[in-house]
Amino acid sequence: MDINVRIAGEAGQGIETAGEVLAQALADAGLYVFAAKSYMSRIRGGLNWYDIRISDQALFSGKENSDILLSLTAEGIKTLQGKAGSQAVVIADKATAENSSGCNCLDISGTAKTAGGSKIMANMVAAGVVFGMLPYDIEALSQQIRQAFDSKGEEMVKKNLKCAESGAELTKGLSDKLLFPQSGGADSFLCSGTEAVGMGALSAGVKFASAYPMTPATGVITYLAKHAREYGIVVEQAEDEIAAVNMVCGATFAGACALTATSGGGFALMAEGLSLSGMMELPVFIVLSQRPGPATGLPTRTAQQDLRFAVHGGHGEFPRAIFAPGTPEEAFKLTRKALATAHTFQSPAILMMDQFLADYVTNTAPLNTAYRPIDKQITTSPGEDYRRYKITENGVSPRAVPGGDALVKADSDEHDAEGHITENLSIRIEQHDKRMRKEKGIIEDSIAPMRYGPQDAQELIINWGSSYGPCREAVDTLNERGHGIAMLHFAQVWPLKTEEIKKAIQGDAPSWPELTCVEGNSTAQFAGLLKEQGIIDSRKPLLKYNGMPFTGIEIAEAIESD
Amino acid sequence: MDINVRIAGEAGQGIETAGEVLAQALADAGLYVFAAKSYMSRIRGGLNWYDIRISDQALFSGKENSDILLSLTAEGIKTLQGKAGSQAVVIADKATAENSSGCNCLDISGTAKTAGGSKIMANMVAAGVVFGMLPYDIEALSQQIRQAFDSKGEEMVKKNLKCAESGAELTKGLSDKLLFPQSGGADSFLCSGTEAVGMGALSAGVKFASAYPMTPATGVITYLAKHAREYGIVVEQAEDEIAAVNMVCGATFAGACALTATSGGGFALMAEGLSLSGMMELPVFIVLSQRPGPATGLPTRTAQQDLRFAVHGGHGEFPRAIFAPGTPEEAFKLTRKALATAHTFQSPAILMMDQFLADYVTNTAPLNTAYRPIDKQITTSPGEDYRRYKITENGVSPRAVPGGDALVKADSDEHDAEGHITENLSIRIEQHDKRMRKEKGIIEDSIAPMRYGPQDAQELIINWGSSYGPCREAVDTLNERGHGIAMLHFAQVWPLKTEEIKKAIQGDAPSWPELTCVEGNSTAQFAGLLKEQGIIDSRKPLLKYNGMPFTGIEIAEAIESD
Amino acid sequence: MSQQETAWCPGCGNFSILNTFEEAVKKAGIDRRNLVLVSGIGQAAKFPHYTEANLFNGLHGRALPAATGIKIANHTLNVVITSGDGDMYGEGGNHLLHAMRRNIGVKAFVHNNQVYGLTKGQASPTSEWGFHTKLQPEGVINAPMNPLAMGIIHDISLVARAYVGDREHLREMMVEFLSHEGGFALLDILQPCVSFNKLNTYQWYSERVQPIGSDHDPCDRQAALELAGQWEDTIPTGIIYRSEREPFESLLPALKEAPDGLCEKS
Amino acid sequence: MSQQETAWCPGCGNFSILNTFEEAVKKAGIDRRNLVLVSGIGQAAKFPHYTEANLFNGLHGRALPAATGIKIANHTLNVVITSGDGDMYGEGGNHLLHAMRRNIGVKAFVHNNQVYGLTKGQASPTSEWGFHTKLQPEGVINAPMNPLAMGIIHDISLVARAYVGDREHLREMMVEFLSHEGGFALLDILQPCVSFNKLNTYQWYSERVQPIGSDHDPCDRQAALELAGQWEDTIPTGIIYRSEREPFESLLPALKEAPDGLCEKS
Ligand SMILES: Cc1ncc(C[n+]2csc(CCOP(=O)(O)OP(=O)(O)O)c2C)c(N)n1
Ligand SMILES: Cc1ncc(C[n+]2csc(CCOP(=O)(O)OP(=O)(O)O)c2C)c(N)n1
Ligand code: SF4
Ligand code: SF4
Ligand SMILES: [Mg+2]
Ligand SMILES: [Mg+2]
Repeated sequence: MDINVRIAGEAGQGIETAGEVLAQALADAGLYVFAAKSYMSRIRGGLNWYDIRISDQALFSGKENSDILLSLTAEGIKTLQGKAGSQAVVIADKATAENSSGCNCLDISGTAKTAGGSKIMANMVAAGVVFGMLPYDIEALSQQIRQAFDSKGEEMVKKNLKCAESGAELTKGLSDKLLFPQSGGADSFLCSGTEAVGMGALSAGVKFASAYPMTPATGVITYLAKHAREYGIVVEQAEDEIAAVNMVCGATFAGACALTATSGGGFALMAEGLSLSGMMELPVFIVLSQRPGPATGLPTRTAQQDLRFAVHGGHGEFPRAIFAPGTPEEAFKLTRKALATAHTFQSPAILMMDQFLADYVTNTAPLNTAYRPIDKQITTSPGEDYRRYKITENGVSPRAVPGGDALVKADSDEHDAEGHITENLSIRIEQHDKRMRKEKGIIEDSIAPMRYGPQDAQELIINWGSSYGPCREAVDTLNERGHGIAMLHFAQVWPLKTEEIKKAIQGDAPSWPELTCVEGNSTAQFAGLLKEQGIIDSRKPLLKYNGMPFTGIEIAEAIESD
Repeated sequence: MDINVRIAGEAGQGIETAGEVLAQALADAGLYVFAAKSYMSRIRGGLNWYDIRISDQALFSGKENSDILLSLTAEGIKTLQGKAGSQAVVIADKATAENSSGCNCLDISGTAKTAGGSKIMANMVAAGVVFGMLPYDIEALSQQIRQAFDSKGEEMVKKNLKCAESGAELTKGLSDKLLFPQSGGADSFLCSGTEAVGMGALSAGVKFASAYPMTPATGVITYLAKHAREYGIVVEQAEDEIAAVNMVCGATFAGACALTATSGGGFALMAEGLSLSGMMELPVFIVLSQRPGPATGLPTRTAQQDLRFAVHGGHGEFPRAIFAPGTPEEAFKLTRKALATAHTFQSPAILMMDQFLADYVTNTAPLNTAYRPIDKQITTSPGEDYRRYKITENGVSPRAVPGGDALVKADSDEHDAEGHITENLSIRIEQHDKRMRKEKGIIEDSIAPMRYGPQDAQELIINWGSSYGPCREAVDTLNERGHGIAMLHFAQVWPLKTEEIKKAIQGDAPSWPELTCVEGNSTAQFAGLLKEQGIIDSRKPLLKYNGMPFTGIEIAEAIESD
Repeated sequence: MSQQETAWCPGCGNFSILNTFEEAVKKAGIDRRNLVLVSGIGQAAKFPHYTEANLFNGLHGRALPAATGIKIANHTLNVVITSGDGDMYGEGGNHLLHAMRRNIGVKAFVHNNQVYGLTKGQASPTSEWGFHTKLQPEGVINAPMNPLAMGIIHDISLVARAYVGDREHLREMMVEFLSHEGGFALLDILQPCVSFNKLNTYQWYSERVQPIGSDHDPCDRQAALELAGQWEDTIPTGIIYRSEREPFESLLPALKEAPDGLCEKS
Repeated sequence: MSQQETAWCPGCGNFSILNTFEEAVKKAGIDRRNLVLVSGIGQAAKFPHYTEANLFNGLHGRALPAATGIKIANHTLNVVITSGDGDMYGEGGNHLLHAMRRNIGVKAFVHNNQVYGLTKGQASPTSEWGFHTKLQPEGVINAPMNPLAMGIIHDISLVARAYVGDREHLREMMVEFLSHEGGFALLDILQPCVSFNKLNTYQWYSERVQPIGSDHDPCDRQAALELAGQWEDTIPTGIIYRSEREPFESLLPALKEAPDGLCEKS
């Protein structure tokens, strides 16, 4: 039992604020919420919308169609009415859409003027309209509004409350035909992937972050800046992404736990620095938040198009670990895990997310944000004849940092065990092999794919990263409809434990299951990787690359109609 | 019948000049020559050497061991004497290596002082010593020396000639035990990969080149600069590689045929620009000359480590063509082909070479350097309603350039057919699909791998790029020893004609042949690509990544001892 | 004007730049088929889409190298950059520096709103000391850069500043720049961002902006440097510096021999 | 001194820099365990290998961001860059510009040989007009950049020039820089390259280099700019500019609360 509410309008009309207030109010009322924004690359105008899917059970995906659509602009009705279900309640602002058929025209901006004194508050009227249609105690909304406008003064709080209340009063009888989920039971904490990564990084002991703003990665660095005082960290906006990654190289060399965050274009500029971190064996951590490319592409949309670039990017050969969380909760855990991996193996780690995971919020069990720094594994007793790149069996050498007793030397050229530049070709081989040996450890330490669904399923969805939720919903839907289908979620996409993964794919199925690889790109990148690794042989890719996230429904339908 | 001559010394001692003069003199005498330099990343000191392998048959590879070793420094004897065959003649300069055992000490620098007035001319004495040991008419050497020093004046020519003559006189009886190939028949034109690419580019109509110096790619751009007047082209040293590739994007947009050249680190910095050329559909041509990484690595050595980076580099998805010539002659042809491909499909093309192919010289049939510009396929009649990114069946849209009747619009964002920024997601799909459709054409137009050796061989070497020569020598050697082995040389490594390649691998062999993939990297990158494409299933990789090129002998031995 | 709907906020200074540009193009009698507008990424960088000209809307920060490539490939084109301060002075800083060394014949209109607009309000290289943003919650601690002074010390052809609030003056500058035939010409345009820069507002600029007096000699480098250093109480607008240095293109032998550019259509 | 064999050419100006550096480190009483030498790639950039200190020999052009990261991570370290003109002014130009804006507490010794040495003699950003190379066979047509003037207009802590031919003066400068505790300090060191720069030779420099007179007030920005502009007949060496601007690190709240830096070893 779920219902999807969509509020639409121009950038600058406060759609996002209204949506956030509503989503949190609903979560406070104990409902399961899955709220995602869809926005354009502009500051004012255009068409943005905010979806809030509400349920009495945990949600993992958005929905393409809405059950309630409210738009503050004519454009919103025009574009989105087609995606409102036949039973849906469609609400337009009288001021903009007088004669739209199938629409309920409410005087939203008029009410904003009357109740709040300005039509800028139409967003809170809209929030009230929506909440008024729902069968939950409106006090939850009032409380959220109070919090949201607290910093703007009592006067503003009152006006916005008045707007919401007046909005709620406009809705009599409008939603009588709709069925609503019952409230109660859900975690009231709503969390986005962005916040989760930020919290993970702060709790893990990140002390320095340098980045250049780039959608959809900017949020991570903004989150860190917001909490910089509290956690005693430095956040610096770099002049470009090259500076950002090289600053992080410098900072990790000096011994700080550090990160940078960017999207595809910025990651491209970091490729040389990534290679440097491989050569110098620095625990560099890069958050790569994807959006559709090539080039500038669609800056505010979502994609999973940079996997192969992350795996093969940077010149030369060196080990790296790549994680791809499926939910905010997992994003929190994997941020910590990625940092730990980077430090354990003195190798770069990349966390791949995308606009979808970065921005959507859903009920999440409280995260342990307490300061629990990962073990940086810095040696405090380097000893007399310390050598930074000592040859070891597992490839990991004792790591000291400058300022202590030993001199620490790191070189981007091929180097000897001490860290000095060398052109000795046997030393080259020794050091190269040493570096590459670390990959074995990374593999052993890697996260096995997570199965959801029956162990003996003969149909299997393979997913990586943010499409976890939609796939999971599809599995549930399909199994309810009589399929025997499971999914395997890859939260770590590189390097891969080949044999274990083969076993995990087979599960208890009598024969090799039929595979569908769900990916947000047009070339089935992960499937290609699995094929190259000898893990799978054939598969049906299910691909999407128009910039929108998958939904559970569309995956289920695609598999069913296959 | 071949013999390998090695001259060694410090950087700054003129080893390269001596080697070049000798190699050309030998080619002029009608001998087949394969000459390669091995040098360190420094300007003076260290140990460099120059190998000249001489034969009465075409040569395709160097040799690890030398039959004649001459070193101007003690270090050269120390390091290289172990790689001189047991029958080899080893010659040291008396001044540096009085008591080395197994060495013939000649007074090379002393002779330089006497004959030339300065020990700086020891290199020409050395050239004379070497040539004096060979059974060819010394006039060939004299002529080369005259040419080489012509610009420095008659006085210098005379001194250097005197040095060479005096050198030749020191050699009485030294080489009596050696057998030498007969002269006659070989093309006297010696060509390196670097020169070949330069000639290919100039003949094909490249009018603008922008690059940032980086070994081993600098030579290409220097070559173009040298001939800039003659061909009326502009060569600009950019402030960095990002500028270089973006200048080339701008220049191709404006309608010039243009290129840039770099090595792995610079290519990393170009990854974003590469993605731009994919998005804007610009015929950008990048020469990627590899050296060992990661990071700065071994700047003056060779490698084939950036294949996967070239295939998957740049964010987002777009077609590209990647070529990998095996000889200077092929480098010439493929430079033209790559430029033609880039223009036909309005997509980036990459030519991958490496220090080995960039630097070695060998007898080459004269290249047709006449100005024969490729067809840039620019429309001169765009028409009234011109749209730069018109949807077409094969994905290729009519290309106009600014300054004509139509306005030309190019955008790094997703764009509509006219070239204007769009956030319309259906247009996104249309344009993305249009771009990706071009890959089909690139595949159809691609170069099939070239087979060398028997059609029905049950053993097959797979190679790409510069290792062609060494593999070819290995095939000959092994077949002489009774093997039935062939090789498949991939001069185009992306995209791949899957089915045709499978057929080519099988050839007329009764069953799927046993494959050895020879690659200058540590992770069998091309083999992985073939596996991912479903072309091969298993293979024995034969890998080398110490910075030195393969030799035919070592490949033959590795396969034989397998 | 173009059919494209603008993506700017109501009240944004970019509109004045656009409208003034249209006037200036007419006044200067520019043939649009010969005009190439180059930009990077940002709000300002969307500019080329909103007028009629050839356009190259490239990567963030890379307008200058693209423009340089275009100008070298076909030096008969009138190549004009319209982009933001973050684009030209931040991500593109190295290109700015070296374009100045080249004195390449490209005109750059920098929409300087002292903030990153498109990415929602981070500090830009010209943001004031202490400017607060979500990413700089403690306020900016980096000194604002001085692109005009950089242009002067590297002796580029033309260095000027304008303000969108004084459209007549802005038009005058644009006409001069669009008609300019020498080397690199940098016009820094003060452009209020009503959404993210609540410090450098129309009012703030209006109180400070002052056209340079007629007694200033733009060929006097010291005087120009002094003017370029002024910001606190008065912000001078107008031609600050002018040099006779030859443009890059005119020093290239290949272009002398190819008066129509390097782009023969084959 | 280190065990590492140098890879420089006999007669190269880099040797004087190295020897003088050793003297200066001693004279300034620097604890080498606390000293971090950062460089990019080039002949000059090999410097850190030839002395005894912590070293970070990073990517070409990226010494400054690496040094910035190191200094922020542990501001108790003495972070000194020793790198080339191509590295710092060419590939690394954007970082130079923004390090100046930050006034980060890092000292940069730029071995300015006005050429790319390691890649065998192409023009560098400081190469003279008309300088001929294999890549610039018609001679350089880009104006040499003026890093010192850039430092002055962006008000960095210390701007100076030295010459390897005047070792006493060079040592004096180095001692001052090594002991300097303020913000960004740029020492441009004129360093003949005997292999690839046949124009700016020892003799050429010696004829022009002249220590700045004691009447110069380094706090006078205009005077400093004038000095920084001198090159033709006399090339001034010494402290050209000095500012009291606070270094970047001292403005970061997190560092105030972590006097030992951000690198707790766990
Ligand atoms: C490589 C890269 N990094 C970051 C971005 C994200 N980005 C787009 S515009 C912009 C800043 C724009 O600021 P400015 O140039 O001042 O333009 P404005 O929006 O203020 O007009 C940034 C950081 C990008 N597109 N590409
Ligand atoms: C990304 C990248 N581009 C190019 C190079 C090649 N490269 C190495 S050093 C150098 C120039 C060095 O010049 P400079 O900094 O002046 O040092 P010098 O050798 O003159 O001391 C170049 C271009 C590189 N290593 N990395
Ligand atoms: S964000 Fe600022 S600069 Fe961008 S359009 Fe809006 S007001 Fe203008
Ligand atoms: S090339 Fe020049 S700078 Fe480099 S070591 Fe030799 S003389 Fe010195
Ligand atoms: Mg801006
Ligand atoms: Mg230099």
